[in-house]
Amino acid sequence: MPSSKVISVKDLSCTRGDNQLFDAVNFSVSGGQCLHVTGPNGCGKTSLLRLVAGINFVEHGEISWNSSDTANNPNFYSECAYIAHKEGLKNELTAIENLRYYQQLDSGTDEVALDDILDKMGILKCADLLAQQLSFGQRRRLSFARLLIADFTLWILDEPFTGIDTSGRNLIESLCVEHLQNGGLIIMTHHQSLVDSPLNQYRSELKLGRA
Amino acid sequence: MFRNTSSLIQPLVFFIIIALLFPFSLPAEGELLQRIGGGVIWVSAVLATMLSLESMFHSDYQDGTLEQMLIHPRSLPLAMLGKALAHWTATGLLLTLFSPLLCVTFNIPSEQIWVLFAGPLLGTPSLSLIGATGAALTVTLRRGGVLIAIVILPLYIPILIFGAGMLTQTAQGLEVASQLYALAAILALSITLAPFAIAGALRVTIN
Amino acid sequence: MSPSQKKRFAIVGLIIAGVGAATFLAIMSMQSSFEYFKTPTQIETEGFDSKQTYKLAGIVRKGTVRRLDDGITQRFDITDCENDVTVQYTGILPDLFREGQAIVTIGKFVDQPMLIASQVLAKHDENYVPNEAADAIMLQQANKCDDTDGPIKY
Amino acid sequence: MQESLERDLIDTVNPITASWNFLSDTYHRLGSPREFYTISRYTTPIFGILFLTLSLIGTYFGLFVAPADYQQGDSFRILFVHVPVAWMSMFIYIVMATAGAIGLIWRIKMAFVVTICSAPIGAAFTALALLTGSIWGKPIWGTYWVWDARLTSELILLFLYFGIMAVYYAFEERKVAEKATALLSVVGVVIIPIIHYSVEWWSSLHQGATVFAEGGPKMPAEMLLPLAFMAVGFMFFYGYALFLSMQNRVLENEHKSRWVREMVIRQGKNNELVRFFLHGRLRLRGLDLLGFNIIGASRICDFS
Repeated sequence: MPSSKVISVKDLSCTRGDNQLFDAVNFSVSGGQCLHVTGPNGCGKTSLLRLVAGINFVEHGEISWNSSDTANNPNFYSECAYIAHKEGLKNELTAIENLRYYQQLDSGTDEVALDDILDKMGILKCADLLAQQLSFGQRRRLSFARLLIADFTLWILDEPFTGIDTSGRNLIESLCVEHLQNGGLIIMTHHQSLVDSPLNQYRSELKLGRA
Repeated sequence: MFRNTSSLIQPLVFFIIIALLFPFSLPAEGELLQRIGGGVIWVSAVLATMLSLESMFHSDYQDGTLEQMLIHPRSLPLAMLGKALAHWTATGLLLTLFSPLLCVTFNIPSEQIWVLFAGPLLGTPSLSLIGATGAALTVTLRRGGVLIAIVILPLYIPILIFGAGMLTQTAQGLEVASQLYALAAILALSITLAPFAIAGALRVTIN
Repeated sequence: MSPSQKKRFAIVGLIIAGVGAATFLAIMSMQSSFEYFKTPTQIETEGFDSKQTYKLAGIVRKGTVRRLDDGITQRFDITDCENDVTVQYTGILPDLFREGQAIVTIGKFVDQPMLIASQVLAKHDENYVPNEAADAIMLQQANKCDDTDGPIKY
Repeated sequence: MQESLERDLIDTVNPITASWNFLSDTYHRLGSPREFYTISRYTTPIFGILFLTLSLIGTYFGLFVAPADYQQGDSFRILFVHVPVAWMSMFIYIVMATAGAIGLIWRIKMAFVVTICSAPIGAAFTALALLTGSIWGKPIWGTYWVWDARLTSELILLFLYFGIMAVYYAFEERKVAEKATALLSVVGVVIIPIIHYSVEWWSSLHQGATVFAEGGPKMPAEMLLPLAFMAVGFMFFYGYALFLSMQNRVLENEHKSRWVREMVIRQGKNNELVRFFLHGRLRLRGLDLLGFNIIGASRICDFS
């Protein structure tokens, strides 16, 4: 994975109704870096992530991926993965079917890889359970499994450690470290300090909201 | 979608029940039923389609798969075309297959049954495509059902007019080619433009 | 050509093709014109079903309008210049009703070749002419069918 | 020296360049809510006066000068209201959809405001066209209403206007509401050619085109003239009503922005602005069928 990838945000602002959530946000993240977005509730952390991921519409400011605009840019979309509270899992499909669905969208079918990924995430034993039968933590693990089905360079993670046990958290942290060491990029929100986390050495912090 | 069989059967059952309410509630004159039969079947088809529209994007929106579709490099309009056609298979196609059966209850002569087959076959895909635009516009709203109806029904009226008009025409022994062409024109237009409208609506409302 | 340009071309091409197809079908639809009305000739050749409601269009034939004894029922012939059908109507006729006027009647044939109309509608054309200049036109219109060659179409 | 002066003179006098510059300048200034507000405060009363003058002249000529029609007699005179109103119902829709498309493509805020403020006015014109049409239809055709192509498609247009207004009010987030409304108005534009050509495509009780007919208007000049006056007059009425409604909307949308606050502070002493708000609202109530500005009222009262 080449480490030359860089995402940069210039003068980005976001308003909800009549409230300006944030104004003139500037940052740049390149390969091997993790941007930790912090701030009080309602300061626009999730909105920022959704803007960067391309779900929400950019009203003011610029977001560029390797110096070309991210809007309607298939190169960006194929390298960016977004994981949030809404897991993107279909309740009436089994765990492995959910994962296979995303794999087919991106590349092709590779059953062995699917099993490997589920194993890595520690949920191979529930591969054939319906997603609605999984526990909350298992669903989180399943949604993170999606990060591994294709070579996504930029991971956008909204509160990745919510509702997940310690071993799960350690697992995700080690996945993130591995990703960063391979030259990947991460933009994440987390309401707690990450000073003790193995992610700390890759981390830079962006504080949103008025102090 | 097809894992959930109730979503498949509900519109069909609704369609048949609505259509059968008319013979129950009207005087049992064969002639009257025969005259209104075509209109009743079309109105029921439109209502049944609309009933199923609200749930079209709802679960995708709730569980987050819709967001994932928005940021997927694959063409969103194409995906939406697929989505609308899947919706049509589950509603419109089934209704089309069943509508000739309803002819019996409305005493519609059997030589006119093909009209009740060809009309819905050309008309119901447009219902799904146009309806999907309305469903996409209202997907984030908590009570979008009524709004879908207000938004979509004006656009459904031409289809209804041509579809039901075909039956009146055949009953009077007139040509129906004109209506068939009109339905086909609407279908061609909605199949080309609706996917873009649906994709645009989703991008606008999911925010 | 870059892939994204290619894609854009494909999309524009598809849209043009789709809209073109729709236009073609719409034109086909117009050409096989909608028949909302029947003409007296159709009644003459196809006969009538006394249970059916008919929408019949034609021109009021000159000199056929007569009032029956009850004072409000009127009888007149409508024609498409080839065949005539007698119409009987009870009620107030629209202002525009006169000899030579194009009208639409809705009603049933009750066991005789006379349409018992429940509604008489006058069709106004797109021409507006001041009163004083209209005499010649009125005359011409009232004599319609006396000097027209073929059947008129709606 | 002489030459360059001449050239300058030519440059400034060249009407095409000058008018183009004026247009593009106006366009860009109107694209900003503040500039629009300032400019439209001057133009709106002019529109209102032009509307009154033209429609009064049109009414006078239509009722007293134009000759009676040879077929319809005096009842044809409702044409001078019905026809311009029907034109406006479609014209406003086209403006609305065009503005919606401009807003979606070039992300111009004011374009959305045009779309949203046009909807109730267009709906009112459509309803009026249907009403005057059926009043006219009774004596002439012999019926208030027939389900023929022209009448049905005009009715669909009315429902479409209602749908567009309903969509706007359904969303809480204004930006989403604006875009959704614009999108629906663009989608609905397919109805316009259907309405216009309905009388040619399908045999219909409604007459064909008189003014925009092939081979020129099928109407004498003394009837055409009042019609033209009325049509242009209604156009100005649309401009008048649209700008009034847009001013209110701009103030509501921008009530947190600096220029509105400064304006309030500047004019707040004698409470003139607050009174203007209330007057503007009262005047608009008649037009805004669904109570466009109720939320705005409470917000604006916070200032005083």
